[in-house]
Amino acid sequence: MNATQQLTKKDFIAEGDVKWCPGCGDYSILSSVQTVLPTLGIPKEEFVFISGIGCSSRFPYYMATYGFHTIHGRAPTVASGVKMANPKLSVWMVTGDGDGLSIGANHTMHMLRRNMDLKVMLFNNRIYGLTKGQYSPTSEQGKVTKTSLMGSIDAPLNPVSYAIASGATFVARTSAANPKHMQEVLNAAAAHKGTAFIEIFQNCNIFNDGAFAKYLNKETKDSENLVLEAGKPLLFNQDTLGIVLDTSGPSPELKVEEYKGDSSRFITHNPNADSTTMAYLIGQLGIEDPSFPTAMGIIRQVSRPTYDEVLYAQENEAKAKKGEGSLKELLYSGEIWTVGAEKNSPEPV
Amino acid sequence: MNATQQLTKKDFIAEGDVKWCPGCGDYSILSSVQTVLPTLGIPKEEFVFISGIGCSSRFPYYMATYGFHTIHGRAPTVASGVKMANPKLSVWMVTGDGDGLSIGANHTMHMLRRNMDLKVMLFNNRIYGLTKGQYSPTSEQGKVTKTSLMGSIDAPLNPVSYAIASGATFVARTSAANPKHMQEVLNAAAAHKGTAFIEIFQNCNIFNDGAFAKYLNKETKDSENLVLEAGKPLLFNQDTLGIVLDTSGPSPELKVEEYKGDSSRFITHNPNADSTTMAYLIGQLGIEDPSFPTAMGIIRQVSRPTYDEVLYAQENEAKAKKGEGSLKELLYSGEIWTVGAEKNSPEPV
Amino acid sequence: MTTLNKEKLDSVTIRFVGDSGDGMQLTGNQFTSTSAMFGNDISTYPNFPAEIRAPQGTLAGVSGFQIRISSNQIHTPGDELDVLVAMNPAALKTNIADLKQNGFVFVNQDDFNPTNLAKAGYDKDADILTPLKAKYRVVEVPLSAMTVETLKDTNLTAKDKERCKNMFALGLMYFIYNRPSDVTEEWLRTKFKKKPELADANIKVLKAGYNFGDTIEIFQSTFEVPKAQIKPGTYRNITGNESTALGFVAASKIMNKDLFIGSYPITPATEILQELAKYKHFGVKTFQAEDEIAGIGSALGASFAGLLAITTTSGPGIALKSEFMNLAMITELPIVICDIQRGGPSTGLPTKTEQTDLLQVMFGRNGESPMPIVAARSPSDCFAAAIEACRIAVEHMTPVVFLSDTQIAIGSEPWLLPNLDALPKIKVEHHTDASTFQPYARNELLARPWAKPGTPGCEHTLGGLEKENITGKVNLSSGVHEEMTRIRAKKVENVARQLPATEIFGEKSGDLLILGWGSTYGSIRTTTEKLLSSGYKVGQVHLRHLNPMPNDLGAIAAKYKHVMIPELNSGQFNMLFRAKFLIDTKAVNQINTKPFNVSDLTRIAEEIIGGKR
Amino acid sequence: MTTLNKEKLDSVTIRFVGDSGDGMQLTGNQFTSTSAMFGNDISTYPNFPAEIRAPQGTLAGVSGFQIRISSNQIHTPGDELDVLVAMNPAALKTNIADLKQNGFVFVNQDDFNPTNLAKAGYDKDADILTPLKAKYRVVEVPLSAMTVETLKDTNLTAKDKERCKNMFALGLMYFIYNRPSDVTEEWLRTKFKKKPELADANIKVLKAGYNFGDTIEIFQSTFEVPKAQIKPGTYRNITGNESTALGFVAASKIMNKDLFIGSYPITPATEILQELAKYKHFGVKTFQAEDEIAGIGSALGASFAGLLAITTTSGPGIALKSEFMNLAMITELPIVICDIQRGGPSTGLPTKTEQTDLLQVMFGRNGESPMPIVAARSPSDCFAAAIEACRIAVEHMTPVVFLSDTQIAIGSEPWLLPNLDALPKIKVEHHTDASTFQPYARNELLARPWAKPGTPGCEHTLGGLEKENITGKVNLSSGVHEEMTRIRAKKVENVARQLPATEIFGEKSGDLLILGWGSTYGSIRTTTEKLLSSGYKVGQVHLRHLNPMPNDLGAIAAKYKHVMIPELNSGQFNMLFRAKFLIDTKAVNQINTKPFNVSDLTRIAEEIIGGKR
Ligand SMILES: Cc1ncc(C[n+]2csc(CCOP(=O)(O)OP(=O)(O)O)c2C)c(N)n1
Ligand SMILES: Cc1ncc(C[n+]2csc(CCOP(=O)(O)OP(=O)(O)O)c2C)c(N)n1
Ligand code: SF4
Ligand code: SF4
Ligand SMILES: [Mg+2]
Ligand SMILES: [Mg+2]
Repeated sequence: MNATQQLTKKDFIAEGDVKWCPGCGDYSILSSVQTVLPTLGIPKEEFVFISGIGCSSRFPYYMATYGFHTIHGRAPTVASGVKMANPKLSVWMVTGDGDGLSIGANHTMHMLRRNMDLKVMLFNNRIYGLTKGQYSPTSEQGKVTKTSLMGSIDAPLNPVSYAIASGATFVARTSAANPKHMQEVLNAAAAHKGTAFIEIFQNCNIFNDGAFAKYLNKETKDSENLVLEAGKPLLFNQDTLGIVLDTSGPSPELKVEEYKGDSSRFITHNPNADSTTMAYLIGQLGIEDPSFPTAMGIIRQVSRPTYDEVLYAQENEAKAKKGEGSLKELLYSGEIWTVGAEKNSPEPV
Repeated sequence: MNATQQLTKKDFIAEGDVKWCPGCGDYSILSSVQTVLPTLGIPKEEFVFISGIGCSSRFPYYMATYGFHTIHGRAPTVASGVKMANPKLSVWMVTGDGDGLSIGANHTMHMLRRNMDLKVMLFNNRIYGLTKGQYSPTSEQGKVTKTSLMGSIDAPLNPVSYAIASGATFVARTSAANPKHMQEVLNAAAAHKGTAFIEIFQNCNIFNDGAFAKYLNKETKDSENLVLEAGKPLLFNQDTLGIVLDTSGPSPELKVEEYKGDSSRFITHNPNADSTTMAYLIGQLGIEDPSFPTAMGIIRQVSRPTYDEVLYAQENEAKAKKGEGSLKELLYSGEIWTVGAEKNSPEPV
Repeated sequence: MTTLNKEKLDSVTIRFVGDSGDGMQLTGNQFTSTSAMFGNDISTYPNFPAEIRAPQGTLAGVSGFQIRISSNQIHTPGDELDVLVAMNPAALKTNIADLKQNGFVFVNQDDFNPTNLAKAGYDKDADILTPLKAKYRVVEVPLSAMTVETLKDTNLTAKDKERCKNMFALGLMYFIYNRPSDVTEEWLRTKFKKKPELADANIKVLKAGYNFGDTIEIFQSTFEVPKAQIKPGTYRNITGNESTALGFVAASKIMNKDLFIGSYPITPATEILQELAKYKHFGVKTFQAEDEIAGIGSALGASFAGLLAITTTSGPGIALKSEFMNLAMITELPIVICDIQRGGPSTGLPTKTEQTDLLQVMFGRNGESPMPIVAARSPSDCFAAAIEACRIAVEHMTPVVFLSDTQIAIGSEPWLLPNLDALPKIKVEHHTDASTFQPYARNELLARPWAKPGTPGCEHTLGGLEKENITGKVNLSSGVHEEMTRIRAKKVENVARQLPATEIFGEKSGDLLILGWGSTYGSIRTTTEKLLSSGYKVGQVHLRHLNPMPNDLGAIAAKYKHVMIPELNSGQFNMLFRAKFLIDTKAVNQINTKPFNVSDLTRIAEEIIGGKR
Repeated sequence: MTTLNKEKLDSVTIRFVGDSGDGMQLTGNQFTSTSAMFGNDISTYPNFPAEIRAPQGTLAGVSGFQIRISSNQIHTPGDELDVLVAMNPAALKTNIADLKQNGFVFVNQDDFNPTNLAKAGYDKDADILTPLKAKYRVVEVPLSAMTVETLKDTNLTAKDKERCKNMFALGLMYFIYNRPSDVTEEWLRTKFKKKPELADANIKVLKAGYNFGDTIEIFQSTFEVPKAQIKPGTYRNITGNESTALGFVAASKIMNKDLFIGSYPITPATEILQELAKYKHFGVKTFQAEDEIAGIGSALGASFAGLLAITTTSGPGIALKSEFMNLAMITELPIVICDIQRGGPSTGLPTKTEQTDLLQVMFGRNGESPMPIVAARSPSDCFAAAIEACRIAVEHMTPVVFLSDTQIAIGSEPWLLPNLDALPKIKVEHHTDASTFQPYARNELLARPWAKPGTPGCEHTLGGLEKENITGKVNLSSGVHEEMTRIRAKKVENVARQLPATEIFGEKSGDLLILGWGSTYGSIRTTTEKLLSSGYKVGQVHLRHLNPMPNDLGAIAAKYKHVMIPELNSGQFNMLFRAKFLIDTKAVNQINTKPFNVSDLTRIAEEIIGGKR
C-alpha cells in the first residue's frame, strides 16, 4: 500500500472535540494545515506536531499524527531532539506569542540560528489566551489588560525581525483570516530545508478581538497589506503605490511613492539574498512605522546546511574514519594492565 | 561632604585579589570602568553592579560598589528589579557571551525591548571561559572545542543585531584591547537614558587566544575596523575606503568603494535614526560578510521613555487621581455588611 | 398565589452548573452575597473548566459554582448536594453523582434536546430524566422558553434574551429558599449602569423566576435557613487570591515599604497579580515578567534595593523559580514566594485543587537550603498568612514560601474584617551606619543586616558562592561551609522560637489528634466538631507553620493515642512529621482533585479510634 | 651512590599541591599510573580551585592531587597524609593541616621567597618552615633551581624550563617509593610526540629528581609498598565521569540503540558530555544545548523518537530541568538524568563534593511525581550504575535519576574491566502493531508501550495534562487522576520487584548496620572492615537504589540493634528511611566539602555500639 497517495484532509483530523472557543482564529489554521499535509507526499506516520502551552499549543491534540504537547515555551527543544534523533520525520512546531516569544524566545532564537529542519508556526494573537487575557510581548504599547490597567509599558517585539536577527533561513508572515495565502506559505515552508518560521496573525475573539482588523477591513486592507512576491517590486494598494529606498539624503530612507508602471525605482523583493538586511527592512515595514503597509508572505528564504544534516554528516565521517565503534576496544583502551592468574606480575598490554 | 567630587579610580577598587587568569582581557575592562565611574558625578554608593555566572561575571567582586553576583543568565532580571525599586541608582550589568546569549538571551531581549535604564556590558570572548573552553553562541562555525571535536555546527549570533532586533535604544561595540575607545563608549552609555547595550570584544587567552587578532594585528587592523562617528561617512582603512549603498540593481546592495574626498556617495552614520534598519545594516558589517570591516563604536542611540520612568509616572498619576491608598478604605470596600451586637439583624452598609 | 409552609433547615448546599457561557459563577456569587447579607454563614467552591470556552454544550465546557448556607458556623462547602441546578445535559451528567438521595435537581428542559444530549455523549433520543426520578426529585423547568417569553416585549436580540436565563434560575432559588432579591437587583443596576435595558431585562427575568416558583404547584413548602449566630463585626465576602493580595498590601503599609511583585501569569495564581495591579496608588509596583524566573529575579533585585518583594506562581512555576529561591536563601534576602498549588504532576490538572507542592518547596533546591513555609487555611485566612510570611521574611532576613491552593484561591467565604490597630507589628530596619557595617553580621535571631544600595559606606557584594560569616567574603574552605550551613539551618529554626503556643481545638489530650494544614481546615474542623459532639476525645491542630514546625508540636502529639494526618496528596507533611517524631501516624490521603468529605474523615477517625485502622 | 634500606609499608598517602599552573594533576596521575601498573591498589582524589587560573601563588590558585597506594585492598584516598609535596607557600598553607604527625613535607624552597609568602598571606619575611619542623619532617628542595640547572644546555625558554619542575618532584617521589620511571617516560614521549625536545627535557628532569634522592643523604631508608593481592584481570585507571560515559555507550550497544545526550556545561558534569563527544563513531549524538532546559528537552524529544536519551548536569541545573523531568514522568518516556552533585546551596562550592541533591531529585517537582533514583558508589562503579539507570528507564518506561558527585566524578581508581558477555541484558521493544496499539496500555510491570513516530498506525499525542489509562486521552476527572497517580507510584515501586537480594557486607545481624549510598562507600567499607577486625558485629549495606528502596531493606535493618546512616549532607536519605521504617537511626552528617575520615566514622560507630550516642 502506498499510503501517501491516498491521504486526504480527513486522515489528519483527530477523533474527539476541538475545544477552542467558537470563533477562534485557531480553527482556520488547523483546517489549513490539514488541507496542506496530505498533498506533501509524506506518509502520515512521519508527521510529528510539537507544541508548548497556550490555546494555540493544544493544536497537536487535534491532529491525527504523532504529537507532543510539552511545557510552556520549550517546544523548540523537544522538536530539535526529535529531529536530531530521526531526521526522516517531518517535524512541525506550534507556539504562541506568549509561549514562543515571552518565556520561550531564547529557545526560538537558538533553534533558528542552528537551522534545525523544523516547520514553526507562531500563532500571534497579541495576548495570552489560555490564562485569560494578559498582554503579551507582541501587544501594542499602552494596551489595557487585566495586568496593565493603565496601559502596558513594554515595547512590542516584531517576531519577523527577531527571527531574522536570529539567523533564520526562512521567515514568512501570513494570516489565519486568509487561508489561501496561509496554505501557500505552509507549502513553501514544507518545501524548505531548515527552520521555516511563520508568523500567523490569529484573532482571539474572546480576549483581543479585532487585533488585526485593519488588515481585514474593506476600507483599509489594500493600503495595509503589502503582499510579497519574489522578483516583483514592493507594490500595494492595488498596485497604485510602492516602496522605494531614497538615497538622496545622507542616510538611505524608505518612502512610499505612487506607482505608474516604472518598476525600476521600486525595491524588488528578493527573499533569497544572502544578506539579511533587506529582509530585516521588509519585516519592519508597518510594524515599526505604521505609515507603511505590513509585508505578508515569504520575507526571507535562503539555503544553509541544517543542523541535523551536519550532525549526521559528522557521524558518518567519524564512522568512515574510525570504523563503527567496538565496545570491547573502547573499554580496553587507554593505559590498561593485566593482573595475571599465572604470571603474578602486572604487566601493561 | 560632597562625596562625588572627590572620587578617584582608587575608590572603585575593591579590597582583595582579582582572580582572573593573568593576561585575561577582563582586567582592561575593569580598569576602564574604574576610570570612567569617578568622572560621572554620581555618588559611589549609588552604583550597583549586577552579573550572572562566568569569568566575566565575577566583575562585581572587584568593584568597591554595591554588587550582586547572581545566577547563570539571569542578571537582567535582578538588575531590572533593582532599577524598578529605586530608579535613582546607576545600575550596571556585566555578562558574557554564554551568560547573556546562551542561557540568558531571553532576558537580554526582554530587558532591551522594555528599555530599562541599565548599562549592560557583554564581554564577548566567543567561548565559555569558566567551564574551561566549550564553544559559545558567538563562536564561529566549525570551531573545534572540547564539545565540538569535529567543529561546531551552530551558526553564531551577532550580539549587536540581536540587540537591535530586540528594540534596544543604545547599541555599541568596542574592544577591551582599546581602552580609550572603550572609555568613550562607556561614557556615552552612562549618559544614555535607557538600556545601553555594549558588546566588548575580550580575549580569553587561556581558551580562545587570538579570537580578535585580526582587529589588532598591524597588517589588518585598518582594513578590519570601521570606527563609527555620528554624522560622518562610513570610511575606513585610514579613510581610503568607504561603504556605499548601491541601488542600481533591483535590490539595494552594500559595496566597498575607494574614497577620494566625495563623501556624498557614502553612507553617513546616523545613530539617532528612528528606523532600526541602517543600524541593523551597520551592525551586520563584517560579521555577516567578512569582506567588510566591522563597525566599532555607537551603532544606535535613540530616545524612548524608559520602563522605570513610565512605571513611576503611572504610579504618580494613580496617586494623583485616587489619592494615596488608605488601608482601611481598601479593606472595607466592596459589598460589606455588619453583624451588629445590638441590632441583631445584619445590614448592608 | 399560594402560601406555602416554610420548612426550617440548618443548612443547604446548592450547586449551579451549566455551560461556561451560562453565567453560573455570577449566579452563584449572587446567591452567596444575598445569603451572606441575610445573615447565614456561607462557604463556596467554584469549579472552572480547563478550556477557556470549550464548544457549547460539551462536557469540557461545564462550569460550576457550589454554595452552602447555614444557620450554624460552617467550614466547608458541603460534601453532598441538596440541590443541583443543571442548565444542560452535560452539566447534569458531570454533576449528578454528587447529589444526595432524594435531593432536588432542577433542569432547563429546553436544553435537553437531541443536539445537546449528543454533545454530552448521551444517545440523542435518550430519556435521561425519567430514570433519575427514582432517586431524586427532578424538576423540569422550561427556563429558556420562559425567559424569552418574559422578554418578548423588549428590543433585546434573541441571544441577549437567552442569556438572561440564569436570572430565572436564580429567582426560582430565591423563592424556594426565601431570599430577598434586592441585593441582586441593586447589583444588576450597578453592573449594567451603561446599559439600563439589560439591567431591566435581567431584573424582570429574576422576578419572573421568583414568581414562577410561587405559581406552579410543585412544592409542598419553601425552605428557610435562619440567620447564623455570627461574631459581630463588619464582613465582606472574599476569595483567597483577593485576600492574599490585600494581605500583602497590608504588610507593605505596616512596614511602610512599597510592595513589589514580579510574576508571570499562571492558573490559579494570576489573580493575585491582577488584584495588585489595581493598587498603584498604594505604591504597589507590579511587573509582569517574561517568565517565572524573571518574576522572582526582579523581586530579588527589588528586595536587595530595599522593597517588600514577592513573586506568585503555581507548581510548574516553582520549578523555574527554585534556582533563584536558593540564591535568595544564601544571600539571605527577604522575599515571599507564593505557591498557589494546583493539580499536578506537570501541567496536570490546572484548574483543580491539590496539596502536592509541599515537598517541592521544602526540598526542591540543590544543597542544604532551608526556608520557612507558611500555609493559609481558608480564603479569608490568606490575609493573615500573607502578613505572617512578610513578617518572617523581613525579621529573619530570609525567603519565605506562602502556600495556598486552588480551593482557597478561588473559593470564597465571609471575612470578618480586621481591626486595623490589631494588625501585627513588623520590625524592619535598614542598616545605615557605615562604621559598624558587616554584611553578614548577625542579630540574636541570626538575621543579617539589610543595607540598601544608596547607603554611603555600606557597599557590599552579594552572591551565590559560599561566603564567610560576618564579613560576607567569598570563602570556599571547609570550616566556613560547615559553619554557614549550620547557621542557615539554625536561622530557620529560630522562626519557631518566635511563635506563640500552638492552638488546639477540642480536647488537649485523648484518643486522636487530627493534624492538618492548608485548605483541609474546613473539612477537618467540621469532622472534629462532629467527633467531639459524639463524645470522642479528639483534638485538632491545624498548622500555619510547616517549616519550621512549632516547637511544642511533638509534646502535643505525644498526648494522644493516635495522630491522623489528612492531606490532599500522598502523605507529604506526614513524611516530614514521621521522620521527625517517629510516631506511627495514620495518613489519610486523597488525590482526586476534590476536598475531603467530612463523612469520610469522620468514618476513618472512628475506625482509628476504634482500632480498626 | 648509597644503598639504602627498603622499608616495607602497607600503604602510603601522598598529596601533590601547587599552583594551578604547576601541573599537579598530571604529576599525581603519573604516580597513579605507575603504581597501578606496579600492582598496588590505589585510590585518588583531585582537588581543583574554583578559579580557572587564579593569579599565580595565591591561595585561590592552589590545585592538589591526592593518591593512596596500598598492598591491600583500599577504598578511600586516605584520611591523613603521609607525604605532602608543596610547590609554594600557598599550597603549604592550605594543606599542611592534613599531614599526619611526623609526616614528610617536601617544599620547593625556591618558591618560599618574600613575594610568594606575601601572596599566600604570610608576612613576607616570616620563616614559616622552622616552626613546622617540630611536628613534621620538612625536606627543603631547591626544585626550581635544580630543574633549571638540569636543563641549562637545552634551548628551552626560561619559562618552559621552569615548567618541568613537577617532573623533578615526581622523580624524587619515585626514588623514595621505589617506583620505576619507565611508564612516565613512555607517556612523556607520546604526549610530546610533536615536540621531542620537551619530552627529552622532562625525562631529563624526571631522572634528575630520581638521582637527587639517591644522592642527598637525608633519608635513612627508602620505602616500598608491595604489590597488592588483586583480583586477576585487565585493569585501567578511570575517573567517574569517564566511566559514566562508557556506561552509557555500553548501554546503547547492549540495546542496539543510538545514544543521545543533550546537555549544558557545568562543573563537575561537563566531562561526561566531553567524553561522549569522542564517540560519534558509536552513533552517539551529543548536543550542547543553550541551557539545561534545552538539554533535557532535546533528550526527551530524542526519547520520544526512539533513542536512548540522557542529560547531564549538577545541582543548579537540576532546578532548571525539573519541569521537564515532571513531563517525562507523566508522559512515561525513558530518559536518564545525571546529577553530578557538587557543594551547594546555590552556586555554592562548585568544585567541591557533597551529597546534598537527593531530596531535590526525589521531590523537586510539583504534584506527585515519583521517579527511580540510582547512585554510583565509586569511579569505576559509575559504569554499572549508568547501565542500570538505562535498564530501568527503558524496561519500566520512566525517567531515572543517576546520582554521582564531585568526588566520584573526578576521582579515579583502577577498574577491573568487565567481561563483555557478562554485561546485563536489557529488554527493549518498540510497539509496531497498529491493531493492538494503545498508548497507555500496560505490561506486567505497568510500563506502557514505546511506539516511535514513523510507525504506521500508532499515531498518538503525549502531553503534560492528566490522561486516562490505556487510551491516553486527556481526562481531568477525579477518578482518573486518582487511578493514574496510583499507577505511577506503583510503577516506580515495581522497580524494586526486579532487584536481586540486597548485598550485606560483614555480619548479617548484630549490633550495627551502617547504611550508606554514593561516594561514602569507600570510607564506610573501610570503617566496616576495621570494626569487623576489632570483633564488632557490624554489617554494611550500600544502596544502589535509593528510590524505590529495596524491598528487603526493612527486614535487614531490623536484624541490627542500631542503624547508622553516614551522609555528606544534613541527613537526607536518613529522613526518607526514618519516615518509612520509623527506626531511630543514628545519622552521621558532615558538610565540609570533604569525604568522611575512616577514623571519625570508626569512633562514632564504636560510641553507638557502646551506647554512648
Ligand atoms: C511554566 C508555566 N508558566 C506559566 C504557565 C501559564 N500559561 C499557560 S499558557 C500561557 C500564555 C499563553 O500565551 P500564548 O502563547 O500567546 O498562547 P495563546 O493562549 O494566546 O494561544 C501562560 C502564561 C504555564 N502553563 N506554565
Ligand atoms: C544553571 C547553570 N548552568 C551552568 C553553569 C555553568 N557555567 C558557569 S559559567 C558558564 C559559561 C560562561 O560563559 P560566558 O558567559 O561566556 O563567561 P566567560 O567565562 O567566558 O566570561 C557555564 C556554562 C552554571 N553555573 N549554572
Ligand atoms: S481564548 Fe482566544 S485564543 Fe484561546 S481559544 Fe479562545 S478565542 Fe482562541
Ligand atoms: S578562562 Fe579566559 S576569560 Fe576566564 S579568566 Fe581566564 S583568560 Fe579570562
Ligand atoms: Mg497568544
Ligand atoms: Mg565567554
